[in-house]
Amino acid sequence: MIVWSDTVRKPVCEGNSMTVKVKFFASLKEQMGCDGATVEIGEVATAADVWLQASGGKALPPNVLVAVNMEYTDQNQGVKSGDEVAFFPPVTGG
Amino acid sequence: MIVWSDTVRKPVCEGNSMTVKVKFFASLKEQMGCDGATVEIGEVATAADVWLQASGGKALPPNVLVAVNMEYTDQNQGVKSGDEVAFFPPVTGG
Amino acid sequence: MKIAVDEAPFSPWEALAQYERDVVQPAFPGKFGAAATFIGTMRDFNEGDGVHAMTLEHYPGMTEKQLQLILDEAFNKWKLLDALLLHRVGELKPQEPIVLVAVWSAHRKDAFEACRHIMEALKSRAPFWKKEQLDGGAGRWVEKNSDGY
Amino acid sequence: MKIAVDEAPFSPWEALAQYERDVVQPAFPGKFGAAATFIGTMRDFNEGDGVHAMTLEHYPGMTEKQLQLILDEAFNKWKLLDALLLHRVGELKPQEPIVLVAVWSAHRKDAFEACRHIMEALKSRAPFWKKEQLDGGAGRWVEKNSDGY
Repeated sequence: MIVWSDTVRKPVCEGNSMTVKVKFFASLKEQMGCDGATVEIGEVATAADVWLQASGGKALPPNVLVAVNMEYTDQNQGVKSGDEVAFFPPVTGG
Repeated sequence: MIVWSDTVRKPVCEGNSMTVKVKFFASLKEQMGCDGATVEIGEVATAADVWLQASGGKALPPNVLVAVNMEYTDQNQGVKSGDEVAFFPPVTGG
Repeated sequence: MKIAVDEAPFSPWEALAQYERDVVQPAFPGKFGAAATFIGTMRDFNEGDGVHAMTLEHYPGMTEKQLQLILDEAFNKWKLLDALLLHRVGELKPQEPIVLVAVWSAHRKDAFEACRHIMEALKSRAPFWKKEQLDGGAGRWVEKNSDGY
Repeated sequence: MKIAVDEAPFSPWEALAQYERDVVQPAFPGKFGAAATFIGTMRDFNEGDGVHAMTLEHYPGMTEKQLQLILDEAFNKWKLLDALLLHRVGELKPQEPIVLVAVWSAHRKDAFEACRHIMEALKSRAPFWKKEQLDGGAGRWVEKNSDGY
């Protein structure tokens, strides 16, 4: 079970912005109430920034995994315009 | 390849004797020229004694495995009348 | 090498027979001495509760990409000849196969080690998620895979 | 649990499908989550030489006894539901299956570990001997099994 803790929403840089695709899966998708979104964000942004923008300022739960363009990464990775940024709980296949 | 070294044949006790069944397998069977024999041996005898009797006094090669009544054992195990004593090279199944 | 992620149920032993006959034997006739396989099947229980159905969600695209990475790693680490990896998604019932991992090699050590490694890597890295339908009626996400070692 | 030592060739995947359907599923419906298998197949080469035929000798009676001991040990050490063990003897040609080890359990760790353990125990203790017919015409006894770990 993911427990949310509120946090302050980071300001998105004015002026230059880019668009990234956000995806949520499994229990996170249910908790977010949607399977993703397209978000506009300042040109210099990390996956964590994308999360804050897409989640409306919620803190990134510590057990959530992050993938950019279908590769695992951590929340500090920079993203670029057109990237697909996915957030999901620990995987349970097999 | 099993290398034979000659050795002195142990005397079989006179008087009370018993019969055991001897089996050889695989390359050892080929080297012995038969797949086994029934041997008469003194009542107090080990598997090694059975080997000496059956092999005509050859030393037991160090890599030969010994089974008495289809269970692995070592050459010092005592045998009793009616036992089946098998000698064979390292196994190579699977 | 074949990877498939499919909503349709599969018959693991038939899939193995067919793949070995049609792909492995023609490509490596007389060369494979070992095949190690693992098949994961849906149980009707988990953590003390009865389970009568399961939904397997995944991340299309990333799933295949990660599975390919996992197989590539295994082929780099061990001497392997071929591999087959099948994984169900969608709605499952107890006793239906979930996953199949098969590895062919010349020698058994490679097949054993690679098969287990692939399975553990899949469990920890391939983006699948299981939601169980408990006998009581509640839905429950599986939170974490058990440790395989 | 089934052990068979036979001169007749066997089809490993069909044997597995049949055993699982006729024995494992009826006995443990919905209870097995894992099946690990190993199949050893005759290669057409060994230690740098071509091999075109093989004779598998064994010690009837002791073979079955040792195989049973090995399975019993595995069932004592791991939580297993069922096992199938088949081994060829007699005259073999390349690409024919030699041995099949299959283990069913609730959880994968048991199946993986038991399957490999059974196979290694069989290799070191079951009284089988291989004589290869080399492509040059000579017969050669296999002197020692390779190390599996």
